[in-house]
Amino acid sequence: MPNTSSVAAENPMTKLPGDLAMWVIILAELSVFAILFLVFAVQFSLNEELFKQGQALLDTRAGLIITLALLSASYFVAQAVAFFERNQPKYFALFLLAACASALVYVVVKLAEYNHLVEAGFGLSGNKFFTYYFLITGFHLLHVLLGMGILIFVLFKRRHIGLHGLNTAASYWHMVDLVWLVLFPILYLL
Amino acid sequence: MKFESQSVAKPYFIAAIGLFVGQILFGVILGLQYVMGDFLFPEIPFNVARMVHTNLLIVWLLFGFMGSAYYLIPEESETELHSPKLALLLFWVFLVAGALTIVGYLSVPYATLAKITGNDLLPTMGREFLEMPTITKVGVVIVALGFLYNLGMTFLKGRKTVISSVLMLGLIGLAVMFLFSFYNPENLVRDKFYWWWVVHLWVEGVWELIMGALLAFVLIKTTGVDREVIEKWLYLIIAMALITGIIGTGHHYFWIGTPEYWLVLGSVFSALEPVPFFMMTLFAFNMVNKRRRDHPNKVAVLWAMGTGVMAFLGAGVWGFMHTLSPINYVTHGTQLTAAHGHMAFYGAYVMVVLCMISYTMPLMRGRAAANSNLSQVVEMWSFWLMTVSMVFITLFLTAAGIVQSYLQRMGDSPLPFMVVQEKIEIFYWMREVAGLVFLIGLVVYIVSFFVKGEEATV
Amino acid sequence: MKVSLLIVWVLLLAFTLAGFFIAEKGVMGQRVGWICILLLASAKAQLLCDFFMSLRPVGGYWRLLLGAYGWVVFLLVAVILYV
Amino acid sequence: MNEIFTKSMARNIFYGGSLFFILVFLGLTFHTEKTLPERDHRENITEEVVLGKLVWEENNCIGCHTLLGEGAYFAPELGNVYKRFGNSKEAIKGFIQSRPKEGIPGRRSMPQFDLSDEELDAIAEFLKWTSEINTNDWPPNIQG
Repeated sequence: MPNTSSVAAENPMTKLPGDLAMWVIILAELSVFAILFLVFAVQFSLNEELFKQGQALLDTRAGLIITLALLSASYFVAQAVAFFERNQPKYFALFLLAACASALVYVVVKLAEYNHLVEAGFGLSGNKFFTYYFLITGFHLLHVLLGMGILIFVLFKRRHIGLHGLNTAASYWHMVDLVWLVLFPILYLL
Repeated sequence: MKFESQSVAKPYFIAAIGLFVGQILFGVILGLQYVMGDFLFPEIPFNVARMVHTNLLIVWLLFGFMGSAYYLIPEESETELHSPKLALLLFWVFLVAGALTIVGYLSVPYATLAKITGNDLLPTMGREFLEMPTITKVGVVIVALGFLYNLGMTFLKGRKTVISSVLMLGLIGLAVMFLFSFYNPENLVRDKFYWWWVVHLWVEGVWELIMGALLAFVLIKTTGVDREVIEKWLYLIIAMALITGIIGTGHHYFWIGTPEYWLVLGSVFSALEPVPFFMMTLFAFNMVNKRRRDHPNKVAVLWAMGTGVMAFLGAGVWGFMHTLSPINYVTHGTQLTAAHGHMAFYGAYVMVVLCMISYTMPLMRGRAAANSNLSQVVEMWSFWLMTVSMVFITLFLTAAGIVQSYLQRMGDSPLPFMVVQEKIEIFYWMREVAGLVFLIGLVVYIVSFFVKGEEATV
Repeated sequence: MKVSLLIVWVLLLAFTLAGFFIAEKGVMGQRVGWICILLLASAKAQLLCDFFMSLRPVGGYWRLLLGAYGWVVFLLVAVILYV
Repeated sequence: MNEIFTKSMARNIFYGGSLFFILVFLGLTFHTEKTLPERDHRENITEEVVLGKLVWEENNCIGCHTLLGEGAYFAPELGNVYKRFGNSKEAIKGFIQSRPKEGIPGRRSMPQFDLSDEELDAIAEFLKWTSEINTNDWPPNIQG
């Protein structure tokens, strides 16, 4: 990026929002998901029939709702950070709660989807497509839950952790959201 | 040495080196049995020699960890050890128990040993690496409890640093995971499942905490780099170790009867297990580059950098080589596993313990900072002899493993195991030669302790 | 409230819906929709670093790294699936 | 440097990340335990199989052989030996019984363990049960 300010050009790391330690973790997490997606893609091309059948059974509307919910959650988090910077704690709290509520929509929809599939007789073992489906989405769901935990932690400890900590938490949340945006087309739409 | 009680580490280190010699002698015997099948048969059959080889490794590393901890915790806590007497008592208990066990292995058939020690009451024997009689296992637990109590009291009354906290956490984890060695279900699949909780979660889990803490300690002491910086690295390294390593256990759950999803989980997470080891390499080199002073104990710094590199090669690269399930399908249980095991153990754990010994021994023997230049040069020779020969052992076993996988597992007409073994004999001979060089390196290492001279200065 | 963030959000939602309907309803073929969503993800990866992180330009290295990283993965997936 | 990479953050990631993955691992363990009965055929674990496992352990067979790929690499894989010996327990027993006490000159040889008939039956039964575990199609072929 040639048009960055000269300060950033001198030392790019100083402009990184949040803690560098978190960015190392974000890269690691993205790598895990990237490998999972690659494995999924390889298996897809090896068992095309089976995977297409499995995919047909997924509810794409649920995937859409989740996508919208997560994008909104990210927006709320970003807005909350902005409010924090401008010293408006009330709005900050409100938007962080809104982010959690959006995330909760995801959790509810996902669990309903799981419930539906389990009732239809699919699980972690058995059908290969659903093994991957449950592994990847389940792993992502756990990340969302962890992300919600972090957001709530930040909400209660906002005075203690400050902008630096808040940016760190926000970076993690955006990573979780980003993963879903890749996951959604690969698993549902394709 | 800041505190008198730290010197309790000395007998631990001496015992560790003694047992190390035993381990390597049996390693050489094993290597010879690979090419001369009847060597020492039936007096010391292969299985007995191997048991001695692997169990000695574990026991001497434990001695090394304990000695390191007895040295490190008081220094970090800035207080005397809670009870040096208890530490000495436990030393003798552990040494005698260990020696008796080895004598038991060598003097009576294993089945007899099982009968004598009452294995029928609580069968825990006869599983790889956990062959010791149940009563020895109980002894290990008692020693570990006393050891943790002693260190815990020291830790609690003194200054709490990140390094000492991480070391304590690693040691507690080590003791806790060992408890699973008492759990031996009648169902082989479940037996194997929980057996890995000891083996994998040791060497690819909590031991990495110990290794990280010891390495960080030596680096702080020898480079003078800001503690704050080193501690951040340490946290990040062990975070990566556990994040990848815990689910990484799954790479042992491919073919033992556990569900298919472990093929994916084990592959993905264990593929990332090299990351913490790579960070350790970066860590060691970075800190040495940023050093604020030149420490006269150059050989300790050499060991520290060596362990960073070799751990990454052995555990990281050689582990990654056969950790993906489609590859592991053909390489599982071949000489490739042996290759990985040798270099990983040497690079990660042997070298870090030798690094601690190298740093602390001169201090415990009354020097201000380091041994004489000549002694250090001799020790550096041993470093290169052992390290290079280990690289060659690994390369020869890797070649053997690849050929074995190909002949026995691939192709249209796979050959029987014993036929393949004859075809790869040449690699075993070369490995044996490399093993002898390693033994020479070890002898040189011991000689270095007896080389006198003026203490080295920067 | 930062209006710029609001705009970005609305655009992302609209883009998602558009991509979804293109893919689902077969308006322009599945792959086009799919690529729309992947583009979205890539945009998001970049946004992760600047827009969403308070519109503050981030150092070139990290942005480049993350963007390139995302693209390499997407390309690999696409190559494996369609070649 | 201090501002962009803090020690407390690294510590939080260590504790948080470890706890997270420990919980995931425990969850997976629970699920594995639930699905294992379909794969290990535990209904076939008779008294004899249990005794066989004990005989296996008390003679330290793992010190030379691999079993499902784990163990020493000095002697053949035994997870599928029942099948390799033509689905015959007698062949397994016969092999164990016929090992020469003093070994074979110049070659590797299995020791003579002097097992009783009961123990021989048990170990054969144990190896038969082992060969029936669903191991995701491992080993790749009959040679193990």
